[in-house]
Amino acid sequence: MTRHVDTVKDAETTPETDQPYADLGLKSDEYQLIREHLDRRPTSSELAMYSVMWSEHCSYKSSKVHLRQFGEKVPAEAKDILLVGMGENAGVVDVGNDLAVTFKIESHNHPSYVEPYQGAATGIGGIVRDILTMGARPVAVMDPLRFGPADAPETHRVLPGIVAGIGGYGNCLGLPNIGGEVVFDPTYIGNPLVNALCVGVVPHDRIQLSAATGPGNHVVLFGAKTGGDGIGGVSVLASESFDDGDGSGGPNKRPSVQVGDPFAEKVLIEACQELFEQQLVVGIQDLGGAGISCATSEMASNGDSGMHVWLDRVPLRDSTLAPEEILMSESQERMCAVVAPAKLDAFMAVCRKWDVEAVVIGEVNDSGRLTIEWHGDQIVDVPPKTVAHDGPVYERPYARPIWQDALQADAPTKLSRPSSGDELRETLLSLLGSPNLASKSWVTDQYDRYVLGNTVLAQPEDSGIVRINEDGLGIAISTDGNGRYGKLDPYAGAQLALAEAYRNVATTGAKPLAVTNCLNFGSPEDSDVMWQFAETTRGLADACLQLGVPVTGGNVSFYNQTGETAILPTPVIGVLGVIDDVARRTPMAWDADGDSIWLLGETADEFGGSEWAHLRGHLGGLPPKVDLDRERLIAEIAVAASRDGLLTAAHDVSVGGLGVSLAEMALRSGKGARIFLPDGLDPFVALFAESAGRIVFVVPRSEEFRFTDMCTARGVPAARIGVVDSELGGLEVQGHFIVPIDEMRTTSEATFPALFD
Amino acid sequence: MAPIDSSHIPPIEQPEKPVARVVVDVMLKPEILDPQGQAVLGALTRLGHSDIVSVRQGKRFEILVDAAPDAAALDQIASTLLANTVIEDYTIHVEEQ
Amino acid sequence: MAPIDSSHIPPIEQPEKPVARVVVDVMLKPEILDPQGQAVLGALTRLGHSDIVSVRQGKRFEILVDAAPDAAALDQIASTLLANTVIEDYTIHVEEQ
Amino acid sequence: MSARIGVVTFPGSLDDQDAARAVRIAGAQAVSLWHGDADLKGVDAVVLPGGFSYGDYLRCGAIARFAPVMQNVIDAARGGLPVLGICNGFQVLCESHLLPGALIRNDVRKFVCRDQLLRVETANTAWTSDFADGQEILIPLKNGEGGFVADQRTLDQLEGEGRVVFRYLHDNPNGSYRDIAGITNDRGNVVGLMPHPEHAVETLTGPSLDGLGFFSSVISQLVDA
Ligand SMILES: Nc1ncnc2c1ncn2[C@@H]1O[C@H](COP(=O)(O)OP(=O)(O)O)[C@@H](O)[C@H]1O
Ligand SMILES: [Mg+2]
Repeated sequence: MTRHVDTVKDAETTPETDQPYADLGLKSDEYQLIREHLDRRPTSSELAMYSVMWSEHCSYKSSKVHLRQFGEKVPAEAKDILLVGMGENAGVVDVGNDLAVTFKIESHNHPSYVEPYQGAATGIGGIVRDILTMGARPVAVMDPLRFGPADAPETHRVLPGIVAGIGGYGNCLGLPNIGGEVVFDPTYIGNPLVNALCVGVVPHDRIQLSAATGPGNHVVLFGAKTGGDGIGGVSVLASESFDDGDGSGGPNKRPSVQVGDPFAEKVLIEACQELFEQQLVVGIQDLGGAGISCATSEMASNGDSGMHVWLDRVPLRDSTLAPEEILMSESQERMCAVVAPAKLDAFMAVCRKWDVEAVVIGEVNDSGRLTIEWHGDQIVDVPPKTVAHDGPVYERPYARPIWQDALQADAPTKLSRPSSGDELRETLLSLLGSPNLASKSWVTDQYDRYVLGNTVLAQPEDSGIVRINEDGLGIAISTDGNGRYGKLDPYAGAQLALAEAYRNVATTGAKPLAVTNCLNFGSPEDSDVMWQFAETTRGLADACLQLGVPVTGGNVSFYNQTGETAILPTPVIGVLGVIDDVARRTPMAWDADGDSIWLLGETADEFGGSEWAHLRGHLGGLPPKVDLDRERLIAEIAVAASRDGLLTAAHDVSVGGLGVSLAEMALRSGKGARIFLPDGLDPFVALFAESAGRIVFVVPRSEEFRFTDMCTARGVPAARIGVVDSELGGLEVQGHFIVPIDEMRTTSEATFPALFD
Repeated sequence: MAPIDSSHIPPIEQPEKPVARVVVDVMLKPEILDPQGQAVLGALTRLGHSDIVSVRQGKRFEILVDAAPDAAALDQIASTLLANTVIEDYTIHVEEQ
Repeated sequence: MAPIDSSHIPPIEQPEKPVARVVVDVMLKPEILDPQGQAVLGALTRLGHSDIVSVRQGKRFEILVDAAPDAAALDQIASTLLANTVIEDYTIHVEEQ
Repeated sequence: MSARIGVVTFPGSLDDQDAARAVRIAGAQAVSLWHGDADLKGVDAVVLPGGFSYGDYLRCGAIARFAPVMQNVIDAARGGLPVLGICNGFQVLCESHLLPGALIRNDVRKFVCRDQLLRVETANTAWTSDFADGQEILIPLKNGEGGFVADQRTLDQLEGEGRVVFRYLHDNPNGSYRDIAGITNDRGNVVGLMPHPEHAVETLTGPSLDGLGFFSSVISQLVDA
């Protein structure tokens, strides 16, 4: 079997050769653009690089024009806290004490559909490397997930594997899982969402960037060997250059699934920590999508330099790989670093200590070009910026869907509402047992939340909190995203998602600082979907500006649909907060008898997109009203009251309404409470409406004056709605019903085991 | 002595003589990364077994059947339950008893 | 072209044809409960395969050796590393290539 | 001078820093020991921490057993050095034959992380002397392969010699025979258990302070000795 490699010389001498650009997903004008950049036809290796780097996933060609808003509508607060902004692997936020925090969410939706366990596992692996790349030590992960109906066979095929994969990889890395989401909706049935968040901590002076600078510096590839993982369509190229008579080996056998090796990643993390500590790298980049193509072109482009790579030096797991495939391979657990010659020996010594394979594959130069050779032949010679940053940009057409008005007009007013005490009680129990609200411990008990010994709050608390230094400095993170609200009004839906994550962080006593996001949508070539996307980004950017929390980075996942049906527009928003002393975090469980229960904010008759309507198969109307000024004020109260020691517990009110929030507090604490609903409000609305901008606070009697003063000063309505009473053994809604804690617990905890065991 | 929870004591199996023993071997496809095999190879190398060039780790199922085994049914079991054919290959051997 | 420190360049892997393929099968001893085998059996029973009376799950190692395999060395590898003889039995098959 | 307690780090160890923190909180000095370094640095006791040594591929603890540091740990343990194996450390102790039996995949076939109630069956070991016989303690449990198994004779012998140190209460999380959560060797200096005492040493991060008793036990024995 002989293999002819398409060289730069070949490309110059055979300009007319037909190239399978369409099979690689490139449009003919994109192919023409490549020819213009190069002033000749691309070699097959160059074509491979451009095709993946210009894919939607890597180039953001459909979303870029909308994402720009995050860089334009920047809140004033950003300049005080953002050490590294959007555009790097992950944003870096100053949290004081010479420490910074970096966090990001990424999607691994499609791989997790194909092979749930490995898809989800490698999703965790990928986001952890993004955080590692910034010079940080990863300290926690979270996993926002979306599935089809809980009782659908398809959900049973994917959910257990996805959960096991997230646990299998994250647990083995020794990263506590401190939160996430499990949401069910029919639109996700053929397209589950697996989003993964990682957060890391880095001292200011150790922040790393992914720029290749310093001519003469080495380019080192380290970590796992390169195999034929995830090279998909690029095999077309490789097969064209094969004299592939016997059909054995070669591209047709390339795996479509990437298998993760968490142990390899764990030692990579430890090795990188030592490299950073000893200051042995000039620049560093993880290998994720588009593998070596991405890492080399981005680093050279970021460093405004040139780079030469000897591709045949890449350690291979499969010796039959063609150069195009090596360039594209998405094999996991690999990193690429730029290292000064004087530090190379020390670099290699660290890698040897951790048994991490490391090889010099290239050198930085000042040619301004990325050149790659393969056994002496030049196969790539490109300006790196044209690959990494100057891809095509599309203004995809978008328009408000014709069905949007009808959807908004179809408010859930015709559904019959419970009114008697028994009916209200049954409604509460049915919500507590519904898959979206039931106890998620079947899932979260598969995740290690203790490892590293710094987890102060984890699920089911409003946000996860980890301690990040010996003085008790901590960070809080929450993710949220209600696709049903997004469908009813994507602008408001994005703002509600942000508001909820922001509120959750504040509820635990942390000051919200910064935002990351993962935007999960259907096809950008559908003008309805594109409108949802445009509205979402506009809503999110406006809300971030108003709440004073900058977007630090994120990820876009398009083409999430089952056949022609797009998923609900699902922005998953992560908010990071800081708390100066984790000992004052506010938990959700109330404790002392006699403490007062207060509700801040206002409740309106808002059921559009609610869980109650969802359980009746209804989606229509408008989502809850957004009031960002109110959100800001109640967050201020949550943080200030925690700082002043006025609170024993707090919990935000969102999906399922006040009734569900109170039940969750009772379940968490094991103690009951007596609740008195305000006069003049329909008890059903009081208990189950999903109005935003509300938090339940639990305040000792002795602190009530100070607490109410705080609310009055900010003009936030506050109502005393109950008192903790362990004698009751349950939640009593005075004048309506009482429900024992045991009954609520059985209902809440039975759902997942009944579905998935 | 502490009370013993007998549910954790394995039952003494008294099977009737089964008709056939079926062995299903499941191995990762050759192109799929095998971190377990790699780990074993690493350990063997550290222990000085330098002549071992590759190790792959898979699963072995021993199944006892008390009716004449049905090849099609076995293949279906192997391909849908025992092996994940996205990443694994399998082979089936039947030994009549 | 840049000077190359050859110590950092990987050897081009030219796998010589290995001399032998060794298969080691490892199964839990019969008296040890096998939760994975039980789970498979349970699933098969639910799927209606009532003629399957027992399933046990073990491990299979496929090892390539590029020297004549040494029976004593292989036995040592199997008994100390591949199997935990406190709970597992093993068998070794050598296939010369 | 305070006691010096070594904590071994294998590649893939995860709870080594936590074990070291627990040692410090209990008032001893934590000394880190590296798997590739045979030297025990003259420590007074050793903790083999939780994690996934070498990825826990093959069998948990099977590869770590051959690490250079382990030969000295094994010899010293046979000579009476107090050794505590937590989770993966327990698995390493069984694989090394310092403790009988083995740990297999949980009968529920899932990783289980939860707060677990245990009964301390004997205070007569180096790591439990500060507890009372029969005392109930609450500490985190988190493992995928925590099912303790051994043949009937071994189990009877462990029971008969009072070497079952911890038993799961209420709900056996992993199918361990006879609800066994931890055991000791015949001298009582080597103890292994699946749950994690090092995660129950601070109110802020653990469900109780019950884990401190493990470390205070060994420290008071070292002081008395
Ligand atoms: N929804 C988004 N909002 C803000 N920034 C985004 C978004 N999506 C992507 N980005 C930013 O674009 C850059 C490239 O994203 P991505 O390709 O996901 O990074 P990586 O190459 O590290 O995987 C990153 O800085 C990322 O944070
Ligand atoms: Mg990246």
